[in-house]
Amino acid sequence: MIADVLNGILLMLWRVVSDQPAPLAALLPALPEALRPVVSAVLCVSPIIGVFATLFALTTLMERKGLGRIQNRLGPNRVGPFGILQPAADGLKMLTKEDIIPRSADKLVHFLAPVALAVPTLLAYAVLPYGRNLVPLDLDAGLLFFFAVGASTELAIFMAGWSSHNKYSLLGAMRAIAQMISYEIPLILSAVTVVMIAGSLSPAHIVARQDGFIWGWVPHWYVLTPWGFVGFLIFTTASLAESNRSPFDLPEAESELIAGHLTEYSGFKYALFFLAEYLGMFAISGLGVTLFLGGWQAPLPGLDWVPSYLWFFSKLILMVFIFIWIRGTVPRLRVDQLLNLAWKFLLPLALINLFTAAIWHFTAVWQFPGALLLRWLLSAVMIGGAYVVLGRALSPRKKVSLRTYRYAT
Amino acid sequence: MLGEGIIKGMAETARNFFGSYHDADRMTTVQFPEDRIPAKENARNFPFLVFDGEDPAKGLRCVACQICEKECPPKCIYIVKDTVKKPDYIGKLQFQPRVFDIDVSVCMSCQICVEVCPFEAIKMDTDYEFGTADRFGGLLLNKQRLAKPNTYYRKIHATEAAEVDERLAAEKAKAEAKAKADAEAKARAAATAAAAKATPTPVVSPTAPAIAPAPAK
Amino acid sequence: MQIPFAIIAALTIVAGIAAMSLRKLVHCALCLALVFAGLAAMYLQLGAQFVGFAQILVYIGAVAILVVFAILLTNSSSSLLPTVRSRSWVFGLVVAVLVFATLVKVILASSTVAGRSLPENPLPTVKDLGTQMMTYYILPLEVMGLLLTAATIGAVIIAMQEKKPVEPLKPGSAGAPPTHP
Amino acid sequence: MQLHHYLIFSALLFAVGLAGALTRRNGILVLVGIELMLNAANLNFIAFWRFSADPQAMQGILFVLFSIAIAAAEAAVGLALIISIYRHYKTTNLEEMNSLQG
Amino acid sequence: MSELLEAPAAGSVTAAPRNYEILPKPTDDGEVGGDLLEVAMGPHHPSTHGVFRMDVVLDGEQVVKLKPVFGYLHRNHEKIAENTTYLASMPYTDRLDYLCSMTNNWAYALSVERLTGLQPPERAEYIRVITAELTRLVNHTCLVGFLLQDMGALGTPLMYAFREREIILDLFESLTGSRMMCNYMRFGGCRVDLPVGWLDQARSALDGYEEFLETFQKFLTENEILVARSQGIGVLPPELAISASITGPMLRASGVNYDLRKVDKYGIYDRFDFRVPLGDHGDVYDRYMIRVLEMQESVKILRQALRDIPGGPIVDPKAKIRGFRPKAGEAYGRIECPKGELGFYLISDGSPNPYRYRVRPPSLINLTVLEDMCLGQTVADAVIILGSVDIVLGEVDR
Repeated sequence: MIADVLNGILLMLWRVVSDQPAPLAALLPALPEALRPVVSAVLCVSPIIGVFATLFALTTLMERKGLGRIQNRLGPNRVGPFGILQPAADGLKMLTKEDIIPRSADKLVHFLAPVALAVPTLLAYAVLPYGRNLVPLDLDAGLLFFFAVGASTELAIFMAGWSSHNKYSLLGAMRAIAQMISYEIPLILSAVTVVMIAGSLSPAHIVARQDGFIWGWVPHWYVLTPWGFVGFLIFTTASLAESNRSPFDLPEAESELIAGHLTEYSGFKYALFFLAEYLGMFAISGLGVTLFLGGWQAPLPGLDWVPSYLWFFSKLILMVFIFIWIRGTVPRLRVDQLLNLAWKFLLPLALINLFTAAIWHFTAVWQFPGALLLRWLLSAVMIGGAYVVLGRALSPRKKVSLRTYRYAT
Repeated sequence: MLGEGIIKGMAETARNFFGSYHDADRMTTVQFPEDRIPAKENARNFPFLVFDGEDPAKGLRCVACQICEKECPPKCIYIVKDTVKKPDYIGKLQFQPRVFDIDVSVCMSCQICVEVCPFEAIKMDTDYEFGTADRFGGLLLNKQRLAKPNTYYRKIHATEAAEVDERLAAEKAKAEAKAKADAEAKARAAATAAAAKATPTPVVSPTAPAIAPAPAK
Repeated sequence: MQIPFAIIAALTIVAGIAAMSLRKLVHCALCLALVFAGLAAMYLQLGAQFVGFAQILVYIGAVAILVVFAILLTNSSSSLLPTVRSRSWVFGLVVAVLVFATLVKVILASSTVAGRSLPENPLPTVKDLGTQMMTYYILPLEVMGLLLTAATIGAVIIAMQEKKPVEPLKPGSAGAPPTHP
Repeated sequence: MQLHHYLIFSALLFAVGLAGALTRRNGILVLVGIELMLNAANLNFIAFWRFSADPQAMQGILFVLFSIAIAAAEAAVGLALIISIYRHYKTTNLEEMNSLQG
Repeated sequence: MSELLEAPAAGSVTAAPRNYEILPKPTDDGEVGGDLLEVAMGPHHPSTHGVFRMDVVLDGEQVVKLKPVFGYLHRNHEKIAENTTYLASMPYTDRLDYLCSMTNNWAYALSVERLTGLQPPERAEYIRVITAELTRLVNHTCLVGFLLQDMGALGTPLMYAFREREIILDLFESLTGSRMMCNYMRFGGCRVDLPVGWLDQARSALDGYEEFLETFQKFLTENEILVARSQGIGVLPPELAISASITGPMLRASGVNYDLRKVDKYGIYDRFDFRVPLGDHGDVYDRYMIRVLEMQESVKILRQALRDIPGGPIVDPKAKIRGFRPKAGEAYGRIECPKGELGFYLISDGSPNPYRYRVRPPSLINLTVLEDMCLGQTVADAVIILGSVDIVLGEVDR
């Protein structure tokens, strides 16, 4: 019995590592009937939490190091070799800090807000396909699930902002909600483009549709089509805003609102917010990878022997790195500009992109030589033209332009 | 205005990011406790008192004239004059400070005391590690802690110290020549006096400090 | 299946009663979100995946937020309501109890309802749902789109207020102190 | 698990919503009560669909989807009305909004 | 001087009269009179550049009222100076605008020189110009970095700016012994002569600086977000700027051609060939760009000065360190410091202490139009408008 279980665990681990199907099926038959659902649930959930908590720790370090390098600094390098243990030190610091609750705060809501943020964020991981055979929950409406739990984080941010009973917190929370609602629309619309082409709401299916290579070496990823590229840009922009990252970090705009809805949080609760924010960023990057970058598919033929989840995580880290890079470069937008960008630029662009994708879809029947090139050019012109026109409209030449200066004689 | 500016900016940050790995000039960070920037020759931090020779009690150049105490902008110097005179480096009899305290928590490192000192007795140190757990006693430097040898001064401010030494040596030579001349004159006078069998003249007292000490507060 | 249902149902009802009886409006709104979440869970339990997720997306992600915004914009977020109940609250309560009693009586008396349990038939996929919506129910879908557009525009127009340009208070106006010499 | 459990639960929720809508004075809470009643009705649709002989017929689900959309529109317009009334009367108390002209 | 003013004559427009009454007592939420929200930004706030407070009343995100509150850093500078010797005030001037101690020194030295008639020798004048222009580079670089920080560019421009500033501070350290609190100028000259090789170091620093300015401009000036954030924000009309006696880059950004280096020609500024950049809009972007362009002009001045600097003594032989007692009289010395017109007004009664000592701080006077620029803008704009005014609280509060 015990030997069976051990054998099952080893087989399961081997199947996970070597990217073989049905790892859980290796273990479960060895267990008593009553334990099976519990064990399978635990085995689905705990690796996600473990892996992404580690990734969170690594990312905080990578972010600080990367920003340091961008600014020609060294970044943290005191705790452990190359500062590797810095996240542990930060975590210990957070946990040992005093938990301060303002006297006039609404204590219950103040306590619940970080939990209400962290739980849906973790739920979102349930539907992402991490590898060829690593899909925790292959839901038929997986994408809808992802956006549904994503939408419920807004209320948590409102809870944090309102319950702190602080003006900065409230302003930050209002900004956060306005921003997240506005950017959810382009986010969903850009995802809908992919759903339309792939014909499914299931992330695993969407990844499977991006299989194969054109001309034997160009991967069949959606980002490499004109509509997919623009969709990816819209998605990235909107996901920057959804995860409150620079240049859309208005809810926490340090120079205006101290820390927005986080102003009155300290210690473990702050750490939980911080964790949830990064987990949200990973989740949405993971979705971006799934939708546009081919998920766990290898970028070149002949690289299939590399375990598929490695491709997924390297793409994820690449996206996170781009987020950090952007954070190190650009200033922050203003609230009205932020909303203008969402409603007057991203939303129409996403709609036009949807239309372009439809044309791409319907011209797939073309069979004459050069059809692919023609389709490509057609969509590129459509969406590129829309980009230029909408971009011009967003920044009218009279109001905002580069200037030349005169000198007194 | 369609995003080119942002892309240019991102190219610039990427250049800095990769540059920081191969171009050592970009990384200006000096990792402090292990590496230190050598102090500049003119660097100044807090004042110290210079003494000649080995013994701070003997060779202290300060004559407790209290000009620095008066000129110090934040009034961080506190001097009490000794009641007895001691010979200074030339051998002249001078007052010495019985108490010379500098409160470095008040001092603003302005170097005015150094400039106004007529005796080259107070100079600026380059030491900046004054961290202490005792914020009152630990930051109130007394005469013993302030006194540092001239060799140390030569080490931290070589050029300036050389000039000062030259000037002092010249002064000393002048003083010695004068003393010699005085002694000769005295001897001559004594000789003439002896010759004239006159009454003995009183001993020549050392010259008074250039500036009168400040009146008591 | 009994126990999850009981838990969800109890939570939802408690949250619903709280949403209707708490004194702080924001608490009411948060409890309302809890009710929506409980209903979504119930839809999922019943196998209506798509509707469950749509419920979360629309109700928690939009309606609850709207309610919260309305509470903040009408400036009643932190103050306790002075009087909770309307003058005719006894009447309202009696009506509600009567309605509930009637409904329960009808449900228990109905022969089509009584004792019916879950059929074993397969559930439709999202694709089936989409196909149905785009073919047989295309007209209601289009009408719905029109309605939503109209409602959005209407809501914006109703809630919009014209902005006055900002001017500093003029000296001499009420409460203005003498200007600095 | 039987159909009438769901129906009684939804009836209870409906009654709670109704009681709230009838007894609270605040306009926003009245709207909240109406939302609760709508949700209770939606649950009935889903329950009837699930317990029907042929779940492949999707009238129940589709009706609920449309009803959710309508509820969203209703909430938007209703809350917009309350906000604009608030701007006028400086109150959300329904009993104080007792004149047709302000 | 009036022919230098390109804008309409002063006096026609005055700053909006302030209404500084205490607002009606806010409710629990801090809400004032319905929809307004009163927020005290500062004195402990990340973007108020020290211990400055802006009491803003917000309608949503829009500023409808702004009351600057300062004095948290008041150190009695003027009164202390009246109770201490002329020389002992010199290190205190370092601490007025602690980013630009050299120009503060110069302004104070200039007014004492006017009082006593001391004349700095040629070499000292050149050193003064060199150090003052280096200070201008330091100040403007820092300002641009801080402004971008206020706009939310997570430290990157600030770090680049500080790296360049470091090079100049090193120059200052090897010249004066201290990086920021230089205490370098003396009445009738400078304290010490340039160390050996300093001029070469300065030249090479300047080469690096030109490169830095170019990359910095590439990095930032065309950035859409910066342009959109700063254009049309915080407009200061030239009439108001003149009647509120705004000076410095802020005035020139409003299009008024007034630079004391050209107007007064103090020191030896008439020997250098440089231009005065002028803005046309008077918004935050103009203030930012004027400073960038001024840095380029400063580099030009520095090149000429480093080329032409003669040898010779650095202090007027008539100047004395001990027992300095100017004869009775009064004097006002002013220079174009990086922030505007910095002046020192002195009355001497013949004693070792000034009888009256008064600073005309450009930071404080430029701050007076803050409310006029911020009204109707959003909170985020108020922060960058404050950043573009370029204040240092040491100088505002003194």
